[in-house]
Amino acid sequence: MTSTTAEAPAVRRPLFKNRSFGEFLLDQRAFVALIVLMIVFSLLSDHFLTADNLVTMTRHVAYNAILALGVLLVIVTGGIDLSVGSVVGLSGIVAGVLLQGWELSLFDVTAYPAVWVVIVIALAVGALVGALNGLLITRFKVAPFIATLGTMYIARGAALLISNGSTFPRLQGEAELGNTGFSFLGVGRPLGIPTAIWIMVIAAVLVWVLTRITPFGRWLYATGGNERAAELSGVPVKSVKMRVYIISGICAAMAGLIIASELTSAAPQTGTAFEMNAIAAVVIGGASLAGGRGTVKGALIGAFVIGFLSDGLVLVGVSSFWQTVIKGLVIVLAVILDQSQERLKSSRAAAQAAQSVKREAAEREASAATA
Amino acid sequence: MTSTTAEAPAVRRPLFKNRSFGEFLLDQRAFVALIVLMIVFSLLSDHFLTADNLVTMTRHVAYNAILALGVLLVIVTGGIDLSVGSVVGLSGIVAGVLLQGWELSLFDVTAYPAVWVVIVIALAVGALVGALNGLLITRFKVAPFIATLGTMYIARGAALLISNGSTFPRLQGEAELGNTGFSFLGVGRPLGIPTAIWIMVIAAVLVWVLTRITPFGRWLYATGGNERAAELSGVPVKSVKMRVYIISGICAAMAGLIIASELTSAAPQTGTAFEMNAIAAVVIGGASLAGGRGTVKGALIGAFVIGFLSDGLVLVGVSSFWQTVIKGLVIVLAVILDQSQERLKSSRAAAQAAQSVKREAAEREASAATA
Amino acid sequence: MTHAAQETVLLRAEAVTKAYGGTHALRGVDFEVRAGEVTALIGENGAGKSTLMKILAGVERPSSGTILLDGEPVTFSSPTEALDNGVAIIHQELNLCPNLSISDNIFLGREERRAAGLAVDYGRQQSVAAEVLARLEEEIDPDTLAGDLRLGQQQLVEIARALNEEARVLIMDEPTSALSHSEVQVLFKVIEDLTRRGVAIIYISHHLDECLEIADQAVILRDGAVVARAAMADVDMQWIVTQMVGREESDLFADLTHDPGDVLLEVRDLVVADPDTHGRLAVRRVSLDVHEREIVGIFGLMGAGRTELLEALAGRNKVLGGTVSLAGRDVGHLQVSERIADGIVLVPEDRQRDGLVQSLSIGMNMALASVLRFIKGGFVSAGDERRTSEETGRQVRLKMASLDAAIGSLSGGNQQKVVIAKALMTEPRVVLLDEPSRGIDVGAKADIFTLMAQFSKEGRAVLFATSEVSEALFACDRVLVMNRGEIVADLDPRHATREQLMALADTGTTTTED
Amino acid sequence: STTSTTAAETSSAATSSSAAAPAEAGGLISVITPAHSNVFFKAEADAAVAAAEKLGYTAQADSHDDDPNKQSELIDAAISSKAVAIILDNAGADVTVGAVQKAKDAGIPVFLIDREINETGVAAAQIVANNSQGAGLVGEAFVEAMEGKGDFIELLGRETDTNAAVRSDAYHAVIDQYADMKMVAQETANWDQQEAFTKVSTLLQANPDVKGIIAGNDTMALGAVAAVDAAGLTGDVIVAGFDGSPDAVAAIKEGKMLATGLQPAVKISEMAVEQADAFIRTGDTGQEEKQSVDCYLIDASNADKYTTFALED
Ligand SMILES: Nc1ncnc2c1ncn2[C@@H]1O[C@H](COP(=O)(O)OP(=O)(O)OP(=O)(O)O)[C@@H](O)[C@H]1O
Ligand SMILES: Nc1ncnc2c1ncn2[C@@H]1O[C@H](COP(=O)(O)OP(=O)(O)OP(=O)(O)O)[C@@H](O)[C@H]1O
Ligand SMILES: O[C@@H]1[C@H](O)[C@H](O)CO[C@H]1O
Ligand SMILES: [Mg+2]
Ligand SMILES: [Mg+2]
Repeated sequence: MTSTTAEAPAVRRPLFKNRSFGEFLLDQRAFVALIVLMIVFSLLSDHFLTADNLVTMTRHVAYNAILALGVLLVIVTGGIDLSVGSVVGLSGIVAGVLLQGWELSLFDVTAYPAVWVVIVIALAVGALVGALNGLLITRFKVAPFIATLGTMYIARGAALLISNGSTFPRLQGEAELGNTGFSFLGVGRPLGIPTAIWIMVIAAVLVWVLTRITPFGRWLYATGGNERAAELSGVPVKSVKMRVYIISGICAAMAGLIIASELTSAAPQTGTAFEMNAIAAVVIGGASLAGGRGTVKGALIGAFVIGFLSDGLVLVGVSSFWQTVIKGLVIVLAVILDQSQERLKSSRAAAQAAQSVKREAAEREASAATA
Repeated sequence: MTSTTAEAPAVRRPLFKNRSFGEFLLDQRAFVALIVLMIVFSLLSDHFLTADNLVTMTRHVAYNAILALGVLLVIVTGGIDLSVGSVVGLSGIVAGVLLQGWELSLFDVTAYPAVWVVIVIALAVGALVGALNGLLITRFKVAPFIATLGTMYIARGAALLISNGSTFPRLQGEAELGNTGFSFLGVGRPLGIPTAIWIMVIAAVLVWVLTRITPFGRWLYATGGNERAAELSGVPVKSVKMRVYIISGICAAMAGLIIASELTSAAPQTGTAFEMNAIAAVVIGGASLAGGRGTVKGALIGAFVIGFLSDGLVLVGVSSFWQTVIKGLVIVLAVILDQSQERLKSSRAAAQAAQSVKREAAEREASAATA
Repeated sequence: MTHAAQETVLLRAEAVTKAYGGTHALRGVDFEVRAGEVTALIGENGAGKSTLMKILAGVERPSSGTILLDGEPVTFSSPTEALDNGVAIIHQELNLCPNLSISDNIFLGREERRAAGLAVDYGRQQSVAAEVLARLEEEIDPDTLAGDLRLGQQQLVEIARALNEEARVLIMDEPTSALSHSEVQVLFKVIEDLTRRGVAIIYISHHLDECLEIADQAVILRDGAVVARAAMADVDMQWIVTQMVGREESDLFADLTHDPGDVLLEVRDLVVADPDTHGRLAVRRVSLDVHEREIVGIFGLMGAGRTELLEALAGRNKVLGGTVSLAGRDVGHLQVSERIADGIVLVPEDRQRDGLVQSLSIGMNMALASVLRFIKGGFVSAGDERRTSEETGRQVRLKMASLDAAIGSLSGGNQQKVVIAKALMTEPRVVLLDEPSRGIDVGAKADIFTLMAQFSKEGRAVLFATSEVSEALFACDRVLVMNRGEIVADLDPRHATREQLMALADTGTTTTED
Repeated sequence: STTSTTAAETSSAATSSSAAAPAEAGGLISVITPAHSNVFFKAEADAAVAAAEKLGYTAQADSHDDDPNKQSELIDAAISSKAVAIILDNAGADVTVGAVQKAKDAGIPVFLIDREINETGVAAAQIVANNSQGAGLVGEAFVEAMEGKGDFIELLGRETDTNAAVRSDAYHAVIDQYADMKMVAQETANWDQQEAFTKVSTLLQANPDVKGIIAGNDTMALGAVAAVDAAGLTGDVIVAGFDGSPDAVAAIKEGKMLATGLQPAVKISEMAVEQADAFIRTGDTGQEEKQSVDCYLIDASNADKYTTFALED
């Protein structure tokens, strides 16, 4: 710690508005990581940089990105949401049940709700799990990690119970029952681009607006930055938290619907461990788990890094065992880069300041000598 | 903690050393939960409360408890360790490789290390992963959640790579190779009690000693309670953190050895998601994820609650789907109870503080009057 | 500032009590403020000042009693509701979000909106924020992150936020604890301007001279009850102190021997970076000596760099250059723990943040830095530890229920004594104290200065930072004045004056001395 | 077409019209199975890769870890890589249908191994072990060893896998004929050894009179063997499994396990690759879509003749 070097070496900063090129790269590190990834993979596989493959990979990125957007909001407030993976499974199952026909035993009929009703209900279930998280965290003061760990099990169990462990197949619906159209989410291609990508883009724009334009966005960052201060300033901290968990639940449910639609069937175990991917994406994108820091752009880039990495590794034929190792390395490296950037900045500033003192002292001595 | 003042007349605390009965129950809530669990299960199944079954269940608790003890230390310092589940798998695989014969291609021989050497090496591998966590967290300032998420993947990948995905069976060793005895960990019964339980007891005693009567124990709680204050008081915060992650890695490796020995085979995927059980045990036992709070007794009781719960549910024939749901509910409920206790306590502490201020004022007045 | 008396009563508390878990922080307080007047609320630590203010501002709810606004009973269920009714508060503790800009902080919770209320009007927020800052004569870009500001500037942002509310009743709970002398004067100008416009102000400060200067009315709170009230014009410092505690300020400081021995601590050309603000130096080539049996004060304004200097001496801050030696031995390369072992220990400025571990008991906090001294056979000997802790507790006159009680159960002054006891238990040769009297009441203050005097008489040395002129004049053998990271004067307090010290600290000019 | 250097290049070099529809061996065959950490899947993946390379293809093995979504992504990757065929041990009978359809639509034939899907006409072939027949054999051996009476425990595989149900049904079709055979517990252990170990040791407590354990696969059976061992009941409790994994066969030789139903995994993989090759060259497999390969019973009598997932005759 106590370094005693009087002569800190001069720091060179030739480029980019007083920043070294290295610093510029660090600043955009997640983006740079993505570019590096893409260059490496396109060198290793001819199939990587084709339009078709980019669309396919982006489609895979889409639901992780949608999850990550919800988790981003939670993380910005200083929380965490481990339940999203289970909500993915649960929302798919709920959609599956409804599309297969909902037996109302009381009336002895089977209802076949329209697809939009199914979607709304599935999203509402996600919101419900989110609300439960929010309630536990704000009302019962349970730590977010534990509250959402609990609901992770509860939601997964609910999915298994509802489906009795089995899969709901053939979710395309039937024309005579008036419930076709569900596949649109997964396989539709409005304007030639898969629906999932559209949904990701729309979600990103909405969340961007939410964080950057609206008062709610300020409250979000304030809650994560200094909860007490936010509360005393009249920020409705509890309702802010409540809402981020609800939004996170809805995003997860949306991801679940997309997956169920892509697979045209819903399985209760879908989404297991997705929460870790979403959290990793958000953190790779520069968010801090301590709260108060994180952007939509970052979360998206993080989701792309994670998604392109895993697809790229498959494409170039890396064994699944190495894939696991590499994923771990990338997560750690991305975050180390994040840290070094901070440190580089502050050590540069300190060295600069020390220089100026020495200059001053020298000047003073010089003027004393002349006097 | 908040012990009692001799004269604090305003607050009524009739029972249990000045504490209300409700408070007493809350204080021992994890223990009470365990007792309730046992009563319920013994009513539902005749076999639950038999000596044999208690021993069997305790053996199942053992490795989760050993994991939990390591994780407890990490959590007390305000960290978290997601890598323990992977270390369980990795240490088993390392032991498997060594017991099956370690091909030293350089010398063209296969070495069959003695069992104690195997155990030491496997534990060392756990320590190594822990040291890597510690390094990332203290040196590179990566958030514990992310650092250990990264090593979770890396360690799991390493286990898969070493084993090439396959299981190492028949770890009992062979007499002529001088490497028998490994099964002792899993199936031995010194003094009629399974080795795993002995190891748990020894680990608990060691960790108890560590936390309660060594300087390191103080440093641990101080680091988690207020890192800045600890640092200024001369606590070697970085080395404390480094050491807790190493200990956590060793505990996880020990759990991995026990499991491999019980199964007399080592599989690379063993231990998946064990980290969540360990964390849940520690938190159910009253530790705070914010750091500074948590006891060995609590962690053990937490491990018993989780272990007895899942065995008990199997015993009374609850479906695995409901088991998942119930586990989630128990985690959440236990922590909600914990919070109510804290709130009760802190309002009591506030009352005390006010008392002491008043006492001071009274004394001062009294002395002013005599002067 | 004397205004025509008997202005209209704006806000009134009647028989307000507040109980925290069975004990009363306030017991039947009657309190009122009038338009255009400054009412000083004065009392010792824990008297209930902040609690009363929080109730008036809607942060807390009273257990019983009534609040009347313009004669009408009101119940504020949130700070926002109080604000909507024209009651604003500057809290005792800083409450900023470090990750938001100054203007975001100023408007937090009450954002300027456009687009049908859906969007924040950032442009307008910035220009308004700039205006408010200008009123406070503080030229900072409203886009700066609050976390990049020094303490005093952060406090100014708090003040700006309250000013921006255009409130009719403005509560200021210790608004100047981090402000420099000139900043305080600016604030007073703003206050006068506000009172002229009919705003009622409640002013709380442990700096009684400030209260005397600015307030029209004085209300003294003791032990949760109002014990006296008077027009400020009719009373003096003496009266106030007597009402608060029943003794006089001059009793505060112990006698000093002024008999220094050999040099114990020697610092040469120390340069320290500012840990919070990139590219700034907190300490610029500071050299100083502290002798045995000597108490040296470092007087300066907030932001002068005293904290960084002391922390660097304790081994915490990164040093960019210079040497530190203890009794001739170079300690510049040592870690905090090694320096403690060698005999240098720091009592930090912010006891909540840097001094205490809330989750540990009083006893464990006291022994934290010295636990290695109580080792027998590898384990901590609880008996030795307890004995030493109890003895040190008596030495610092710590008032506690038991060593096992929670830190949170102590009053502020006693918490400070725990931090000092922790330092003393390491048996230091040099003890560094950073603003040891901040935010504690007169009684505890006197105890602490007595303790410092005793300590130095034992042949050891004390170096302490202070922002209070009277402490610089009466509590030390020698006073160093620090300004913008440099030591600008080394004075004998017996021959120094208040004005001289203030001038040196404020401008750094050394014309009067040397 | 691919960057790898194998016989594929040699053979594709033989023809000049690479644009011509599938006619020539060569190109990438993608092999997708559940996690390789189960020897069974590892063996079938290895066998498929070996067979494909032998026929002049490049081959790549990936694992979907029983995650239908990951499976779907891997199929997308195969499409992106312009694979000529996919050999798939799937992640669920229903959830897989869409993914297989997707590959088919992209012009890539999918050859299912080990597990069926609930749809015909989508996959080019579905080659599975005759689970029902094999489990029947195991069930018979189990009943015989139990002498037609006594308490037993059944361990079920993952609920989302059709094989779990098929095997369980076949076990019961045999066992339920014996009125004195009493199933005292039926638990799922998700094909997992550790889970089976814990559950069996608990269930043995609740049911001290258990004489036999019948498991849906060998990993679970081996967990049960370890639990029986730990309870000191080796020799008293009969354990039967399914798969014919090497570890299980070793346990049979040691007398710790009664029997297992050998799924000829290697053979099934080879058949799948051969049919893929035929399909690529001729546009037809020359076989029915659904094919089932008979299983063998392995017990102490023939354990010596066992080689990895195959039986020498
Ligand atoms: N949230 C709380 N919970 C419990 N007790 C409290 C709480 N807040 C204040 N108290 C108690 O109420 C009494 C009055 O505290 P208050 O903060 O109002 O004092 P104060 O006069 O502002 O002191 P200071 O000058 O130190 O700011 C103290 O005894 C304090 O311990
Ligand atoms: N007006 C100013 N312009 C530039 N830098 C300043 C100014 N005022 C203070 N600083 C810098 O602020 C930093 C120190 O702030 P800090 O509040 O920590 O000092 P301090 O003397 O310890 O104050 P405190 O009285 O709170 O202990 C130093 O780098 C100092 O040079
Ligand atoms: O057939 C396979 C094997 O039995 C394996 O052990 C589990 O999955 C089944 O589908
Ligand atoms: Mg106060
Ligand atoms: Mg300071």
